Amino acid sequence: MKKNNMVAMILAGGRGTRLEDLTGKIAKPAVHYGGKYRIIDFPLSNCANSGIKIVGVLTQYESVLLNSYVAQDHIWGLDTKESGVYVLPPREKSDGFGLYRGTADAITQNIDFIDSFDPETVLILSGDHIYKMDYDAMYRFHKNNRADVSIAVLEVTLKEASRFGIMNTDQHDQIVEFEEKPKQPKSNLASMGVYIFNWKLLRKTLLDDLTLEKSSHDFGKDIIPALINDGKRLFAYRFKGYWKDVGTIDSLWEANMDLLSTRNELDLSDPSWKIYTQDVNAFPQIIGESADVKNAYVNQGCVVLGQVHNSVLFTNVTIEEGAVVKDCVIMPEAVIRSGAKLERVIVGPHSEVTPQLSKVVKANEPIQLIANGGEHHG
Amino acid sequence: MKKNNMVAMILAGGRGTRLEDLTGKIAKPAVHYGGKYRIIDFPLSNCANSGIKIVGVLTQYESVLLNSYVAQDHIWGLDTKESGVYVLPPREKSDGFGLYRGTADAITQNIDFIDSFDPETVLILSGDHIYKMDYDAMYRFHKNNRADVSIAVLEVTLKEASRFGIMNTDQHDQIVEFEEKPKQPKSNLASMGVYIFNWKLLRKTLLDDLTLEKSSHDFGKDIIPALINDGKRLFAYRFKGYWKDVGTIDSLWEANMDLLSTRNELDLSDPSWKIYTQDVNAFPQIIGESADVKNAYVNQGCVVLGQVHNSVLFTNVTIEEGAVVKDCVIMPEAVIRSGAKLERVIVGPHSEVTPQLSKVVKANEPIQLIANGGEHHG
Amino acid sequence: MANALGIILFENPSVDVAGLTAHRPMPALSFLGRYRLVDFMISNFSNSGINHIHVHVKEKPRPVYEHLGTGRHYNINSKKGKIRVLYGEVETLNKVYNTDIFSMMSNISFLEEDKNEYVIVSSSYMVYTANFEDLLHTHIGSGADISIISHSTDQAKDKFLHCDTLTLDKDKRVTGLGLNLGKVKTRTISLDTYILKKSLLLKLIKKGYQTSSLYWFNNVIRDELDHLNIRVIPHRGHVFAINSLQAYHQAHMEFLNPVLLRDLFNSNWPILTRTNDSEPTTYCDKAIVSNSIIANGCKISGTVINSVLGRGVVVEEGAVVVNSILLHQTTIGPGIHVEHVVLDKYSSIQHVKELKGSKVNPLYVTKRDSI
Amino acid sequence: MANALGIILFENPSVDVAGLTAHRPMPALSFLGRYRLVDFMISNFSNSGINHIHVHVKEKPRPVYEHLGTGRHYNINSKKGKIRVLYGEVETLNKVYNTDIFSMMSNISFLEEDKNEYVIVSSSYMVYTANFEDLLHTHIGSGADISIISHSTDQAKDKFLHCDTLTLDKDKRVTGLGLNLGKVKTRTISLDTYILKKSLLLKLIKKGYQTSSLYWFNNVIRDELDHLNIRVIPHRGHVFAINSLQAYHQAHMEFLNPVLLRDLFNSNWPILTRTNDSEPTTYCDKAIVSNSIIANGCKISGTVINSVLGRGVVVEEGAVVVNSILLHQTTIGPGIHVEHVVLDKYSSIQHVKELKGSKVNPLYVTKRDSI
Repeated sequence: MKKNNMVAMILAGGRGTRLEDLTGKIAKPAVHYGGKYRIIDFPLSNCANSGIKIVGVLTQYESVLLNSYVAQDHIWGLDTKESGVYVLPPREKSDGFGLYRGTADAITQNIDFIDSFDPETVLILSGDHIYKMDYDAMYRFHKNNRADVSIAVLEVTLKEASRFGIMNTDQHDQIVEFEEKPKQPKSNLASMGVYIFNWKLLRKTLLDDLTLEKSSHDFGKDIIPALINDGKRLFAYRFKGYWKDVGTIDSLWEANMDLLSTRNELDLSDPSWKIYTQDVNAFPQIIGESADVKNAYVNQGCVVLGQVHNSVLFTNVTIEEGAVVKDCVIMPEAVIRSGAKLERVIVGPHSEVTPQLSKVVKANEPIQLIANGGEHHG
Repeated sequence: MKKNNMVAMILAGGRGTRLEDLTGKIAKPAVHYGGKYRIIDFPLSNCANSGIKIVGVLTQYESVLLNSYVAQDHIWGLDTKESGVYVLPPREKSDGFGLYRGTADAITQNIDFIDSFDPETVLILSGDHIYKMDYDAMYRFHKNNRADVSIAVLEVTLKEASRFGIMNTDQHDQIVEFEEKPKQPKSNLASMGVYIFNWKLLRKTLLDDLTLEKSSHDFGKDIIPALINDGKRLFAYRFKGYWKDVGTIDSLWEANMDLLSTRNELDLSDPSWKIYTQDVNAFPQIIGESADVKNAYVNQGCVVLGQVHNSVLFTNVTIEEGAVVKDCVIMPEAVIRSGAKLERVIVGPHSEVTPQLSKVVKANEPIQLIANGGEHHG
Repeated sequence: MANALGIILFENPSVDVAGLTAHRPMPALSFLGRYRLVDFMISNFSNSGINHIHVHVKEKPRPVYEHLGTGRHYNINSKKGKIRVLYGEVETLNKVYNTDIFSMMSNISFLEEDKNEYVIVSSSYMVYTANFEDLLHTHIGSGADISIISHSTDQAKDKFLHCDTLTLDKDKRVTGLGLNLGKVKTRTISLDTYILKKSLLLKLIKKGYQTSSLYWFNNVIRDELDHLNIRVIPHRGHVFAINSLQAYHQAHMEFLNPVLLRDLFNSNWPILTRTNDSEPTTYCDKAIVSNSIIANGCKISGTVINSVLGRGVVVEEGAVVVNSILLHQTTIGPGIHVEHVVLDKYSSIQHVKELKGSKVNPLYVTKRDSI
Repeated sequence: MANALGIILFENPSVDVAGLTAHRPMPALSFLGRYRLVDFMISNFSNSGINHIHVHVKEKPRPVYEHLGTGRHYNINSKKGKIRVLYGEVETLNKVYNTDIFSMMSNISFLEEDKNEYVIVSSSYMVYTANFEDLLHTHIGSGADISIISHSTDQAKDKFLHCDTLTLDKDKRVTGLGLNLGKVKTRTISLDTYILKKSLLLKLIKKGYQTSSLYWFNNVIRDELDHLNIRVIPHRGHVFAINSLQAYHQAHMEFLNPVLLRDLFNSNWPILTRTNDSEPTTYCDKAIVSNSIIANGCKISGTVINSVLGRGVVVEEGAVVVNSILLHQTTIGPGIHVEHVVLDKYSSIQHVKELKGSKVNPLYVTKRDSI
């Protein structure tokens, strides 16, 4: 088999319990975002746009929908002869069924998979971050530094830094220390959970880690510190641009609202770095005579007959005449009935909001969720 | 979502332990057959050729290779907007990890999957049988009989009948009794494990069966008898043509040898019912000056410089000058070195046969296996 | 699965949507913001279980090839089925000889090799939805040699101009084939869609080709009215014949009727098309949009009324767009007013302050134009 | 990933592979049983990380469109990359005006919109393997304006006839561009492959188009020899110029050399093509096959020596095939002897007992012929 430069492995096993009912039936990376996308479209489109051919997706919890979604590798053009998106749930072994016990363990359990492509480097990604990034540029950085490991970092404020894994670096951005959520951060370079490893080294490190009883088998907690201790060459790759972790209802709402901002940093309109997603049957959006649509981000298939201000409407949403939607995120196939009034609410997919379910959330209160529909295949 | 007539579910969880080292690393439906195919190409190609759009593949044991193979739905043209091959391994549930406890249980655990397509009928198939069959013709038979269940049957000899599940039918081919491996068979209609069920009825029957403590959750043993007892309309659909279950090394060898027979009933050359399989990189086959190839079935990528009689050579096999291969099945990427002599042997994928490994098996002895290579992705 | 091959012929020379069809063949013509005309007929075929389709292209085949691709987005299984674009196997000495009969004749081996018993011969400029599996059953049941799908209208003075009209006897047998010159209100219009056996089509093509090298398929049909049992199957539902710029504009304006839209965009009968991976559309703070159909990827800061916008259209602040069709990637600059205008792809209005056509004569702005 | 657009131009009129190129454009010509000529250059591009490719087609584009498809089988990511078949956007008054310069000129917007800094301009009739990522680095390092990939041969009397020859000064700068008329043994042959900046290509196209409407790209290059720094990059390895029936036959015969085969079919440099889902080939009891290259789906009951068989070829009992090329779906009837023959697709030899050409004049049997 021809040598692939870099195999990407996406950790997509998060339960996302803080996303409440939105993830009752689906895994977090499959959550809808931005009018037409799912979160995992971002790392997958980044891979496609960066020229990566092989992507493994490590899934875990209740993931039929996620598994079958990412298996449609043609969405990201990853269905060529020698490319593919491979779904890798935990496997039945001769000693029974395993679960992934940590981010590193998920890779360890798939060493055979990675080996079969004989890659020089492996790219580790997370399935639930929203950002656009050229992994090929990071790969060139990795090669130019003759690095063993490169870790993408984001410059955060020192205040925020205590929420992240922080890289302390020398003047060449070589990493000298890693601190997980430090109380007194010495640097503002936060790990984005995006790593390039030389595969031979990672493979050995993972197998060593497997034997350590006290290890939590986690990249941040175990693997990275071990490699720093071993004197390996780890470099921080500074990422500039929009990056968002959408772990809560509030941050999911915020990330959607960011698209309405005049300084929309994510810029999904750039034709040279498109984000690809499933092509759902939908007619063009229809804005009726009675509609009032302002400061909104609206996807195809929507029928808007009511008022929509400062909101994001996903595929095939219906806003009936007389409905009022303000500061809301309305997910696919939802129907807002005539007379319903919503403010600062996320409406889940396939939900129906009658006037009785109207909900107006005050500016200083947490965003609320209405979810009375289900998720569907296809 | 648009109504699909029929969703196909392929039971592909067999361990195939009787296939020895051939299945050490792969599931039985992924075993190679016929020079270029894998066994599961047959039900999948039949589905594509019968106009079926949604196929679920129920996998279980060590199935990364099988999972990633069938997920390449473009192989069978099943990658259109509204079609797909969905890999369905057992899932983590809130009450921990499940395994499929029987053929029926595998379907029961995926009721939500089938429901999401809202099908009228469900087609149940096995992943390890070699045959060409038009499931659309069987569907029309099912509709014309206003059947609740249709079961494809093969006419076997009464002697063979005791090895099969046997359908006893009336003059209209309505099934009046089902007997699993009867000692005194009353009929020669053997079940092929191919069923069409009206989904509403099957759904209810599966859920009822789930509550029965003594049930083995098996179609043949539990579901079919229960439906007959309930007075439902079950019909036997008579299949004519080649059909083979390749559960053992001997039957796998035989099935390959059948392709060399002058009355090759399977006929893989019919352009109107092609069997589709992965397109592996290979040049055309090269037959050298010293070669002697007779009565052979040879796939692209082979380089034959030695003697090959009455044998099947798979993709990218090399037969060196001076090697002698007779009555053999040589799987992909294997190399038969100069001076090696093989007779009545199956050589596993990526194996290397040196003269020291020569093996000549007598006509009345069981076929032997040489497998010292491994299976690869892609 | 219907046992029929679907054929989409190219339109005869009377069909001319001004500059729009100078830049691309009819099947690739943009429609309703996100579709191309051919999507409607191919969706009809695909939804009817027809997965072998021939699309004949008169000239400039590239956009048709690129739009149709493997047929994946039309639910055509690329292993079992095939959308074949047929173009220019044999060159004509003069364009006038490039008739639909000639095109079928020079690609006759693809027709002969097809395994289906029936063919449905259609055209991409006739926009309607129809279940051809049902129509095929009706055809077979009727005993006719050829069925023509027809549409009765009492607006023949304004619509379906230059379309073929049918004269019928009491038994719905076709006795005459004429042309709608807009003089009579009530007409039975031919939808240029014929159902017949493939073997009969092969005979008719060869006969027509021998009769005259200027013959079109409807000429052949007219010659056979006395010899064959040719009947109509009336079509229920909306039909649009996109055979002029006015008809193109008029069809878009009619689509702005929500009832009609609901009829046509029925979730059991999807109109399938190729995706462009455009982002959703952005409505800015000052946007005023009413009674309009909008594709993805637009940025609207101005006013849009009774209009249809293609992908990636930009309407800047203070601009006013009324009764217009803006094809994809067009821009209306700040403060500019356009009315009854059809803007071809990539064109940009930045300098003229006002641009107005009329209902009868919509104004066409050519591809990549900047005014 | 190489920062270059790959362009495959069509061949100039001196290239003529007898009947084979009358039935199909050069890129779609069958080669070595299972390939088409264009597979080699597209594999070169794809394996070099080039995923934007323009293929210009002179006539009959259908087989090229169908063979290239979405580019999936060439490992081209269809979302990020694109193989674009460029054909007939603007019609020529006369075929003689349809030069490669004209074709690029009439598709100039696709070239202008491309984001790559460099272009690699090539042709499909030159068969060789090359890593264009490396060649591009060499080009950039050399400081040349244009690099021409060249091949030195001492068999110029027999091979590369009518190909462009290059005269070089001591520094490998190209000082002259001629034609190989087979009079001199040792020659530096141009592989019709040029590496340059896209901005320069755009200038040259426009300049050439203005200079003469009969200009081809190599005419433009010749005019610039004094003005631009045009150098060669020598190519190591085998090269076949498929510009006549004799050259086509000769190249196949040379491929029967196992050493050459191993060189070309290197697993690190796959030659990619579209699969046809054919079954493996069946060798019957009486088959005698030696020194031959055989595609899938054949049924061989007779004798095949020093020959190349395409997909689905049938050689019946007692038939003898020597030094021949049988394209796909051809049949050699029982007892028939063919030698130095090139059989086009679907043809069948059933009645003549013997059919012989020679090495210099191989016999060509046309598509679908039955003799």
